[in-house]
Amino acid sequence: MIFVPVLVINLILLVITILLSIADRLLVSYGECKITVYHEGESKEFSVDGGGFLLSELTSHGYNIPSSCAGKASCGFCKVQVQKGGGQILPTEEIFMSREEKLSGIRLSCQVKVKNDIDIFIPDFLTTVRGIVKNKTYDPKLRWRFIKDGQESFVPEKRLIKLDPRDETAVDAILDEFEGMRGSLVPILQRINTTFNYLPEPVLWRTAKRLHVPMSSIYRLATFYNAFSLEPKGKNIIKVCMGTSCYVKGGQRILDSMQNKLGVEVGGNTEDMNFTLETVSCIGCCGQSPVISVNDNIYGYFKPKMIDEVLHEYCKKELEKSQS
Amino acid sequence: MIAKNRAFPGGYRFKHFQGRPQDKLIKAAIPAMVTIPLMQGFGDEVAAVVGADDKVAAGQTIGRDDESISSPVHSSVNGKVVNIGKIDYLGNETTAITIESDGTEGWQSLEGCSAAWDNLSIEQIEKLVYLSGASGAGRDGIPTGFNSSIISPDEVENVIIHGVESEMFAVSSGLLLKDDNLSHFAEGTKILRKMLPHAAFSIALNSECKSLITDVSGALADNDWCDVRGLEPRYPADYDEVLVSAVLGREFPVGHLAANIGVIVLDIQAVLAVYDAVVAGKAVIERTIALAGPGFKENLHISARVGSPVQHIIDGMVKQDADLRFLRNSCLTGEALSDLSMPADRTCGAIIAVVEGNNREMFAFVRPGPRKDSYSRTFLSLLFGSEKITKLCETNLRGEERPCISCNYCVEVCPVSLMPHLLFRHVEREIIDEKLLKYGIYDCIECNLCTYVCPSKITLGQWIKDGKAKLIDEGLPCPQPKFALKGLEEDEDAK
Amino acid sequence: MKVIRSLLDKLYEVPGLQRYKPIIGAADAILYGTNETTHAAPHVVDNIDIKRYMSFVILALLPAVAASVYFFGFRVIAIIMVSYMAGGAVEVIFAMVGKHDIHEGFLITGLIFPLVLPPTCPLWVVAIGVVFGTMFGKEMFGGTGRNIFNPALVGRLFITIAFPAIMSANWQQPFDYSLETDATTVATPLGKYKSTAMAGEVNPTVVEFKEDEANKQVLFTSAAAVEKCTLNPESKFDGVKIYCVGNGAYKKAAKHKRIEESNLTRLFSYGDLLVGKEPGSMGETCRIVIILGGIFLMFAKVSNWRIPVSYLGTVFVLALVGHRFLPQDIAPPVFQIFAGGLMFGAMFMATDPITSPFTKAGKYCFGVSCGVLTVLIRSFTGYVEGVMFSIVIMNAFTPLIDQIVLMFKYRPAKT
Amino acid sequence: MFLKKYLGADGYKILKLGITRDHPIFAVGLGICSALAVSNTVANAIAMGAGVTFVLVATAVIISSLRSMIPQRARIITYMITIASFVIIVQMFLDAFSPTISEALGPYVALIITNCIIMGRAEAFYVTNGVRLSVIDAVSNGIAYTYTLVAIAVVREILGFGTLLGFQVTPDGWPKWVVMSMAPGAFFLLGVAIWISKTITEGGSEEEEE
Amino acid sequence: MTHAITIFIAAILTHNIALTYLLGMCPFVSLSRSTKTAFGMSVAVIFVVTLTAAINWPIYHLILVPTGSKLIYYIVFIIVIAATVQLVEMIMERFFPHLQSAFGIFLPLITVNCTVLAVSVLMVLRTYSYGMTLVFAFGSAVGWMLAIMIVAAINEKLKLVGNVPKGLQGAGIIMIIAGIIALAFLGFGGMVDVK
Repeated sequence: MIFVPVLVINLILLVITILLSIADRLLVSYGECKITVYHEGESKEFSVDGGGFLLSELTSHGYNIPSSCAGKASCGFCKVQVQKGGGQILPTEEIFMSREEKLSGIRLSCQVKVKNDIDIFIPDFLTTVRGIVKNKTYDPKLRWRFIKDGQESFVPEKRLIKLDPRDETAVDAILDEFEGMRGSLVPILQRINTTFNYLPEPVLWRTAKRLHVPMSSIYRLATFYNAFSLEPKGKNIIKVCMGTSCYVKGGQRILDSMQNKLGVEVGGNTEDMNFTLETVSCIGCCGQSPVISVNDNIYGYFKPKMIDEVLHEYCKKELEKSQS
Repeated sequence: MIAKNRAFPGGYRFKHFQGRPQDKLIKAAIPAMVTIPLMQGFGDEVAAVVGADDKVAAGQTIGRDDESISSPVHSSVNGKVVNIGKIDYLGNETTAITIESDGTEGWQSLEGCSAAWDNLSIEQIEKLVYLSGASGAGRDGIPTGFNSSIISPDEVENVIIHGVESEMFAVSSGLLLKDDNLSHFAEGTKILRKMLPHAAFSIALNSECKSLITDVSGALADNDWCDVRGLEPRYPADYDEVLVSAVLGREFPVGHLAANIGVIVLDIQAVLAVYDAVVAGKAVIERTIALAGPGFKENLHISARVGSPVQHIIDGMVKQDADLRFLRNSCLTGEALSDLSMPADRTCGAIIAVVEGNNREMFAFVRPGPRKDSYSRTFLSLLFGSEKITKLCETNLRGEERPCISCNYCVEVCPVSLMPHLLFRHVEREIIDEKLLKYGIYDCIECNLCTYVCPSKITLGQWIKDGKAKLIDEGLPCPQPKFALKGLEEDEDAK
Repeated sequence: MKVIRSLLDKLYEVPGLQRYKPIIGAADAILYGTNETTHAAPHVVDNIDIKRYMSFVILALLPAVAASVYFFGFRVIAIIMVSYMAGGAVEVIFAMVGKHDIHEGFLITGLIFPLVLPPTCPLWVVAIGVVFGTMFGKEMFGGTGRNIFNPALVGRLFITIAFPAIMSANWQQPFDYSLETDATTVATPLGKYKSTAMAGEVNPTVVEFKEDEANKQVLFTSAAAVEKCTLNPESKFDGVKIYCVGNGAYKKAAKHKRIEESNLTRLFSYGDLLVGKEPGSMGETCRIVIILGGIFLMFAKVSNWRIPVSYLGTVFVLALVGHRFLPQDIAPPVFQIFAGGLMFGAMFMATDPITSPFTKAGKYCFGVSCGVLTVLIRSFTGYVEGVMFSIVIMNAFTPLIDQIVLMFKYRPAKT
Repeated sequence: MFLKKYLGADGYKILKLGITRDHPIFAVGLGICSALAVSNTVANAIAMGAGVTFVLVATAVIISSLRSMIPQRARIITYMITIASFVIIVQMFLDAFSPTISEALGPYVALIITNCIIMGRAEAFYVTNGVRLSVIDAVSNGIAYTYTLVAIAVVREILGFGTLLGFQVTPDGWPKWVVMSMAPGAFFLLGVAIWISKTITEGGSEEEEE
Repeated sequence: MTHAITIFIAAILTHNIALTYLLGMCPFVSLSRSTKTAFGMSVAVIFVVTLTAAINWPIYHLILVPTGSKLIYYIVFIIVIAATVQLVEMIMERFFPHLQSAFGIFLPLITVNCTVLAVSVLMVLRTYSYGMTLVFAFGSAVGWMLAIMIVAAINEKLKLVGNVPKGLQGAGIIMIIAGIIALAFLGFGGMVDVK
């Protein structure tokens, strides 16, 4: 008779599953919705099936919205300006917003459900991301604030765009390799990054020219992925996580002592070019916070006193490498 | 004619403080040197029209700017300009003209003045009022055709003339309206009426001086455009914000001036100055200044030339053996005068000398305190209402700063029905957002009464002021009132 | 005096005593006042300060203390001393660790707390109660002015629940010097009423005695009730025990021919209640000085009249209505107001500005709710007294009440 | 130190941190309900602690070994069914061997299902880690939970009943602190325990910095 | 009728699910930071608790008892609760978008709230009839709301006035506040009794 309960439970599960799937069909359908995106001075329209979240729809249509918590409203990165059709701001979003942002209709795209036609404006990555990188300060409230009128806004510095002939051949080699392949921009950048240890601006201009891609989209990718850097980098890249949970558990203290130990500011390289110190908003190990990563190795439950140990380890490796 | 009292919420009655000025007026000697700031009270800084080493006469215009909203300033003595330069005056850097006096008493009268002012045209009267500097009185000035206020004379709907001595130390209206001055005041009011023909006049006087009210209403008996009323001398009854709502029952435009709704608020000295200007052609070169507070040997009023150094005015009147703090105009909102060589300008109404209470008092808090004033009724002083036992007045903090205990004294005394402790708590904890706006932080008129009564010695007034500044930093300025405002474009143009 | 002054000045300098600075500072401030002056406008400030504010509460309490010493002997002084010492120690420790001044609020907690205790309360229980109250009710929230609950009541509540046997069983009969009797242990008026009302009929219209009803009990709560009751001339009242509330009912009943004096018991008289000859907590028995003290506080603007008036008014109205319909459960109004700790609670504890709403409407709401809860707990629960429960519960509700009142007061204007 | 040898460095670290710094109740604030409700006597606390530890370990084994097969959408439901099944086993075990404790625990055994510790660990750790580490983590969390419960229960039982594991430990005249056996006592003790533990851990980390 | 009133009052005052049974503490600690979220959460809890109790009672009495599978009622209850919450969320989103934005966002958090399961389990343990179950479920949820609203308002006040020691901030002080409130609520003891 032990089977009766098993039978019953399976029956109930079945009924519930059927009910849920019927409900899924009948209830959560909003028909086709039109999303209009204004970005970098251009507007683009596309249609999606309603019911999903804005973040996923945007991502699947080629807009890279930074998000590190994958839609749980806990990182607060995926901000877009919803101009029409986003509905009321939710209490879960409010904690990430400053007052001005709330007023100007900024929303977390992971919390906006697509139920009708939506007009959104995606703020320019170049100004915002670079602005953040430039400021190099971490403030959960400020981190996505728009640059206000009158404040100093980001102006790309005019630099000499000149390519070393030696580098030119290297770049051309990479570009030749990917000749004719579509959607190969990211792999190309990866290759460049590994070759030069960073993305030198002249190289990027060359790439843009050869691939007939606007420089702005290269910049967007270059600034979006943490793996890329526009500045020269050290051989080992130390990233201190400043995501919410790491920050709460003492990320700032780690960062401070790291800065003292290495004698560099965030974003700087040590003199011997061995280390680059960076901050990162989340490396997806919130369970082990506070976390730092060196290259691809993650050090969880990190404490300031562990710094020496880790640094020595990498110094030794570098030494061995140079000796061999 | 005597309208009934209207009340405002809260407020506090300061009764019988030691050092209240007597109804006695003396004349100060002509100072050897006067410094006349080119910005005095209302309006913009004016340009000097005399140069160094020029000879000037008392009453001669030495600074004037017809373009911006301002009123001219005059030399207050006969003598010679010795210097035109910047001075640090009341926290602002201001140009000032220093004049060396030759000691003579006389003054130069304005052209076109006439005892028979009825025969003068409105333009002539306006010119006299403007040129005399009387137009710079009050917070908004007296509107004339000469850009002397943010609104034009036609737009004035109400004029409030107040003589409510609500502060513990203020110039006595009884003294200002003594003898001849009463008729001068009545004449002055009529002149103003002629200048501002569309305006209704209200005169608010201390409701406790019944005889004064009867006298004034008698002097203005047959004029139906003017009503005289008594107002309980509760502090801050003489604030524009309070007067407008208490006397007229109109809503005050928060964050703006009374003139923006067509109301001009003047004090008695301003009306007398108008009379002097039109009838006698005398510019504003003299002020009646109260010497108040326990730091003076004798508390009386002194008539001094505008621009006299404070040191000169109080010379010989001050108690020598005490550590004193000199205040300008008010104990509650006035600035402390750190430099006594600074001049007393034409907005100066009182110089107050209070004793620095930096000595300890044995068992201070258990003393019955028949001479200790308090809003709470925990001191025996409340039993002694007579003039004979006056309340002490010194700068001792009388207690330590403590956390707020929500005793609600600040709420009870607030003349604009705010909750100062609530605002303070938000500002203290850096919660600067719409909540403060909702709780009406911009309604605060900064009368500092909440700080006065607070048993926990929290400087509520200062916190609220800080809160306003922080709100503006956050991009939340004062919301515009819902009713139409006057004179705003002119104001902006002037800027 | 100069000796003390120079001694204090020297103490500040001693390096070893730096940790005890709060104590020295407190002594200094009490003895000599302050020499600080105002920094900015207003240059002159009111003479009231927290010390005087708080000392007025103590002043208002002193008659009650004197009355309790008179009625319960010098043990009261010992209890008060223990309360001050134990609670003061907690206060000092927190001040030293938190490096802040010793705040004056404790002066009140230390005095109010013993006054709401039964006179027989053991000293160690007093110490536990006051330590708990000061620590959990006040210091954990940050000290005076920052607490949510009335610390004295939290302490009293804790020991009431923790030691029910000690706290609610032994009530000492106040010394009645005219009778020269020794201290005896009896029930409080509220307790007497509750037990008598539960056991028999209350204000019956007809009293009949039947053979099978042995030990029948009847309770009259007023002279009018005695009047109304048809004392059946045929019935005998030998076996019926008749209890009366107050002198009026007693006299009326005594006059009746058929009621024997031996059957008649007066539970208490209102006069005794008012003067303090009925048992109860130490400070709350002598109602007349409490009322005077309370009025004194209201006059001095230290406490606000809104809460006591609405509190007592609500109890009165509810008891008036309730007693009409449920005399078994709800005691008569005048008795309710004068019995137990209601007067003391309404005058001295509910009015605490820190733990009661600061909005006017909130104050009324607080008072009315306290009244409702008091009548509810007194009448329908296992507890005889409900004042402290109701005040602590309403302390908890205070922030919510204030929030709701502010929400209505500052409602965005409709456009 | 032999623990370190057996568990490996990472396992030892997880075990240590789970008991000290990442304490489920103090640091993360999980599982407070049952920590409050069943800590009135030591026996109940031990039974509950053992039950929770058992469910934790069993869930850790199941979830971490099946982690690649669990569909993303049905994650929570899977956890719940898994946990609930083991809770039923615990309930049956208690019913059979100690009916008194089972009665005392009442519905709280069933509520192990919604105990945030298990759900939280499953979501945060077991789905991403292997069986070995998951089990270590489960044990460490179970131990942390149990010792906290027992510590609170010791105080509550001694003060509230004058006994320890049912044996009288206080002198005869000892007045029982009735409040300690009721809900408020639990709240106060847990509050103080959180305070103490946070002060200690914060003090500790500050020392480390220096 | 009187019985229903008794159960209702008991569930709110004398046998409050948060203050006496100490249930639903995790959201109690985390969501009592602001009255707005506390209100949204507690309204959602009231709805879900009543609804799930209403669904679970017939399932228990009409399916599980007759088939002799009482043993697995925990599993069934928890599944039903999870499914109901999901279903409610969908329905709300479709038909009441305003409600969804105010309360719906709290629904996913409720699945693991022990109040919901506890009410269903208690209804079985206490053998309530259907009507009594509804009253009990509603009353329990209202009692929980009462408790969390009080604590949330106190927390907001503490934000303005409090100066809580560092280690006690957060969960610690909420425990102390809840303890004092529970202490005071003991005053209602003996008012009504539940079997």
